[in-house]
Amino acid sequence: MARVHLWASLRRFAEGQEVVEVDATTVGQMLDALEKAHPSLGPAIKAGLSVAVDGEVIANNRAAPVGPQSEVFLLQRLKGG
Amino acid sequence: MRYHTPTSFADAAAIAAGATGTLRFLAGGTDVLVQMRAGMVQPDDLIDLKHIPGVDQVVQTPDGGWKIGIAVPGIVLGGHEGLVRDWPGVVEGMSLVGSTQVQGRATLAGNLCNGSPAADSVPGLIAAGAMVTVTGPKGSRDIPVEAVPAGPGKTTLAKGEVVSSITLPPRGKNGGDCYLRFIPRTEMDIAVVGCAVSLRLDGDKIVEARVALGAVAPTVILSEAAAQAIIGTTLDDAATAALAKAAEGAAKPISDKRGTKEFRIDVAGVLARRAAQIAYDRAKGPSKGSQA
Amino acid sequence: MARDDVKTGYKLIGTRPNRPDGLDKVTGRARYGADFSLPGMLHAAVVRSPHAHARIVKIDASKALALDGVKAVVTRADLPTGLTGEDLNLQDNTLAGDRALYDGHAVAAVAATSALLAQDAARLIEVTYEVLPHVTDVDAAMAPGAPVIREGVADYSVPEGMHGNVARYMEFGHGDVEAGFAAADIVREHTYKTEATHQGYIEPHACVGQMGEDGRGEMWVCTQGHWYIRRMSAAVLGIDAANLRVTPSEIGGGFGGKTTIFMEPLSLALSRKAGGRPVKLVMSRSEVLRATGPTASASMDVKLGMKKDGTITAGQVYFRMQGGAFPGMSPIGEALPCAFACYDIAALKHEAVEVIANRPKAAAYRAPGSPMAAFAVESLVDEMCRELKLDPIEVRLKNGATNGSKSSYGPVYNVIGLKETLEAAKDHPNYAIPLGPNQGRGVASGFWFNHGGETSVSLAVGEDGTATVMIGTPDIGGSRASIGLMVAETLGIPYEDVRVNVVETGALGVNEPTHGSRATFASGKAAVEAARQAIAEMCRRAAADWGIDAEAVEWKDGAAHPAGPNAGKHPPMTIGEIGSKMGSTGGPISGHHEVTAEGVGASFGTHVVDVEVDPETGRTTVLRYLVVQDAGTAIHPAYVEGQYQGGAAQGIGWALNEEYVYGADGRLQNPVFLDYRIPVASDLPMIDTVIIEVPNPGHPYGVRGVGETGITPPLPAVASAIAGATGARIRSLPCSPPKVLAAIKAAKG
Amino acid sequence: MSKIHVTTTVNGDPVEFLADPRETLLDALRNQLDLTGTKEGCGTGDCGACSVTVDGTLVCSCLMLAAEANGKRVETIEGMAKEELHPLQRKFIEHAALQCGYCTPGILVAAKALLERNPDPTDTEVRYWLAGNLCRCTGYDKIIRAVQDAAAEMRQDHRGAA
Repeated sequence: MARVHLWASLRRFAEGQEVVEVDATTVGQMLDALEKAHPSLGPAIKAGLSVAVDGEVIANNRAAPVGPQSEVFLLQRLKGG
Repeated sequence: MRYHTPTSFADAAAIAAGATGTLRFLAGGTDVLVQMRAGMVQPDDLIDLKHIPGVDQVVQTPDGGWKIGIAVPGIVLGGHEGLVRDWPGVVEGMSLVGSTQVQGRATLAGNLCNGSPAADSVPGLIAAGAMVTVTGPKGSRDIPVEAVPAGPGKTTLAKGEVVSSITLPPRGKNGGDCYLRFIPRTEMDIAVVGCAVSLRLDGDKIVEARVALGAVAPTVILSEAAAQAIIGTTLDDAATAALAKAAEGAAKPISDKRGTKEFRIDVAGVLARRAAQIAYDRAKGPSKGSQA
Repeated sequence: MARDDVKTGYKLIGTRPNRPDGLDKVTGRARYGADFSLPGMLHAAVVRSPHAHARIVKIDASKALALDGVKAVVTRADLPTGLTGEDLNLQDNTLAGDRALYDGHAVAAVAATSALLAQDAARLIEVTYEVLPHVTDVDAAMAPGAPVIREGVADYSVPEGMHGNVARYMEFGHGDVEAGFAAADIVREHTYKTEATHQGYIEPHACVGQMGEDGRGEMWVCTQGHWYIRRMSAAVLGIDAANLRVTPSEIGGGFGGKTTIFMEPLSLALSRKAGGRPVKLVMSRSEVLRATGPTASASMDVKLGMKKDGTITAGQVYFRMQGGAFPGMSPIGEALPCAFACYDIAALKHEAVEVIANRPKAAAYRAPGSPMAAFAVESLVDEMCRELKLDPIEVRLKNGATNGSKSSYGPVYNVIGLKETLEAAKDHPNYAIPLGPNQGRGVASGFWFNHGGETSVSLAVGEDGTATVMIGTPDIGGSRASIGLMVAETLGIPYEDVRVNVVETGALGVNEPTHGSRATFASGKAAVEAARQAIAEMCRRAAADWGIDAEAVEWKDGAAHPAGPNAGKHPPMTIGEIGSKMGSTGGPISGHHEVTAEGVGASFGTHVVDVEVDPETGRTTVLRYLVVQDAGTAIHPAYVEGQYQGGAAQGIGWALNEEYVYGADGRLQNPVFLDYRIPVASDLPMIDTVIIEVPNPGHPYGVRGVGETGITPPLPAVASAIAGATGARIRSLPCSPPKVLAAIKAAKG
Repeated sequence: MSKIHVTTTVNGDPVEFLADPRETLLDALRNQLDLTGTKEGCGTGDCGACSVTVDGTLVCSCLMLAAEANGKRVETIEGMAKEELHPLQRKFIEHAALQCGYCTPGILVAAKALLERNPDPTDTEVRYWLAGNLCRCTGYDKIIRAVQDAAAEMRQDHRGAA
């Protein structure tokens, strides 16, 4: 199970959990599983998220792989000027 | 809008006197065109004065002063040897108006008649004791420069009247002047405070002085108190301190986007002190003073 | 042309050839937004609200329409209804609905046979307003009793009980912050403020739009991203994106401000109403400053714990930012992760709110959020360094992030160059120059994530062995030259044989704008992949000609070579030979690559500035300035230096004199370059640069984006230098002379 | 509102057109004469993008009416290169003294006017002369270097020719 770390202000949408464990092999599956487990996270996920999987930033790629032992951090979708 | 190109001031005055709507005179145009562009002014009549013979000339008067045409741009004043020698403070005031490009067009008369309390060329003219010739439907009259501005954007000129020349008095011996302004950048800003000092020495002692402050009141201030603070002195530390205090006392500024009231008062004193020193050094001559 | 240094073995990368668009740009031939015209074209003008907040009671255009030559007027009633989310925000900003939300908000637009006539007509459109209470300051907007500007603006993230103007909320961190503060020798806490600034690109927004009754349209526009213009304009007008073809002009600067729409759909709406005649719409400078997207203003609390040896034990920030009257526009989501990105600190807490205020809809501005965050955090680090008499570079080296550090916002840094920039700054001669009276030195580091994004690039081999590259990221600062160098390097052909064109929306898949420092990274990466595809095809063509396996052909120096034991002896076949006969060997040869580019390398920089402050007027003169930044690999070093210098100049402007000044009436007081004071040539010294090259493993040539980090350190570095010169710390930008003089006087007591 | 017949010389070519009395020289150059190399950045004389020379004097064409150009000699960026590029143009490309390039025509016209008056300016003189030409991209560093390099080359050529 990949361990998905929620930033502090997201935790209230996941019953206060800091880390949610999900079964997923891709970023897309991971996000879908998160939303299924905690529907209140839906708006945040729909607003656009980037993730860091084992330290590497995945800005916007649902197909990026997630391993069974992966540490995943959710990030705000980033862009720039 | 009607665009007029009279070839005499009498014609210009006649057109102006007969105008019924919004009227503007055009010399360098660096204020009028900005106002038109911003939609602040939509003239019905625009009178271009540059077709009048002589308006682009600087000529020496019989008594050794200088008569400056109303369409002489800053870049010509800045390159005029006689003016730069006699009235460097007047020239540097004009040279600070806008960019090199603006210098190619902007004029003393326009800067004066725009009526801005922050106009960079006006304190120097007032400190110099310059006179303005005003032509109207009834003829011409001469008035001191300080009699023209009446407050932000306003002048004392009557309907149909137009400034037809500006005359600087003869510089005479042992005189010096200077204009300094404070702006946040090095160029391109409107003065937050401006100060011009013109003085004359007898030996090391100041015997005449005029101190003009810009951007610290609705019109440029000619401060008698500031002048008296240095007349009779050799501009020692006590005199410059008294001058600064007098200038601070004379300043009656407001707070706005360009500076606070407190800041303007402080800087009026600083600039008066610095400008007086440069004017003093100039009056002493290049061999003795440090030219700034 | 020789490479600046030879360590990489590249032939072209690292050289400084002339940019392909240089000739057009020095002769006046380059066509920018307002330079395009079409037969029968009309000119448009926009009516804007003079009020910060007002109900629009009535719009009467009858007098305008009665003028000869006035062809169309559009108001919100002409736009479709039913939009939601950001599409609705874009529409609301394009033309106000029932309320004008800021000074300058567009209310109506008119098209006429000349620009002067359109302006006359705009003045004749009578709008009746009912003025409503307004608020423009970020702290005032959160104060009890502040008028709630838009009911229900808060999104999912905002907890119960916050002020009605709070639109978004964010919190994250790690470690035990309280324990960290308890372990510190000193704990300091201050509030810092930055005012809104504008990107200040010299080219005002401009476009020509044409749309017929069938809803098909075309647009020529200056933009950082024409696919964004297409999607947003189509949404606002309720048409399909495919019916709109958008061609980018040359662009006269953007810095983030041209990544979105402000008035572009109006040209299409007016055109459709005027029987399909093309409509040109060009903003004035005042319109740009009042009604395009400046950056956010910010109020920021920072708390840091430090040991006497300089170890930072814990950090905490609470940022409040307003991004105008529309939600989602302040960069809190970027500012927070940037706040401590340069550091490896055991315990951190980040918290931020976005607040709505009666100001224009903010847009991105170069490293959005990072300069403000750096001003707050780097200023406090500097204050504590001075208090503990520690060298600011040593303290940053001690606490700085390095390869493998877990970043303050979650991911682990792979290969980064922060410490290299700090070491180079420490060793630079500027850092050892003795300071005179009233002079001070400031140091700060800065960070930007960098960005990959949606990218589509094509490449075609010419019959003469040249290559044409089609990219979708408008070239603002020389990216065509950089991409041309990378493609030429990959193909092994002269730089002059590669032509890079920025093409319209019909020619490629969707491209994100030139933003996030991504053009040279992402379009460059895709262009290299496209070139490799073309190389593979050229190797196949050569192999077929030679009658050997394609695997037995290798590409080097612009030609196919037989390679390996069974390839046989064949003279190399050049790209020119392959190109000249490609029609008879299988047809055109091209390459194409599209990707949402990943693998960006984070960007770090360190700046050192020396200033002198006039103690009697508070005016600051920048004496010397040093930018040290990691470029990964500098493809075209001159344009890398240009990005460093330009970023520094903008940051210096932000630090010293640039600010949005609002009056009590909520109107912008300084919507002209006379009073919105960007640095002029005589304000600045030469800007020294050191390019650090720690190659990014995520790019074939090691590129890191270089555009954005450079604006970040100047804000705190300049303020810290002023503190060094005067003993007075300015915690509220800009460090304008009145503020500095007041602080000097206060410090003297 | 009757129009004004304007006869003038632009880059050596005789031109005539009908100007609205309110029309600026900038707008006439761009819209009537299709000389779009001269740019508008502010319309208020604060940015210099519209720099041209009129009878040899450097001005902002946004601060001059088209009607005022009657009988004058106007030079724009389009007239700067003769058979080959002016040294300033060439040096701007070589030194990467432009990024977006929008301010470039105005800066080139202004710099040319400077070097005609002062062939050997100091850096400070170049900076103050160009203070009315805003550039937001470069931080001015490479612009100053390009102007100085062009000036040096022009002095060299001048000596060579003398």
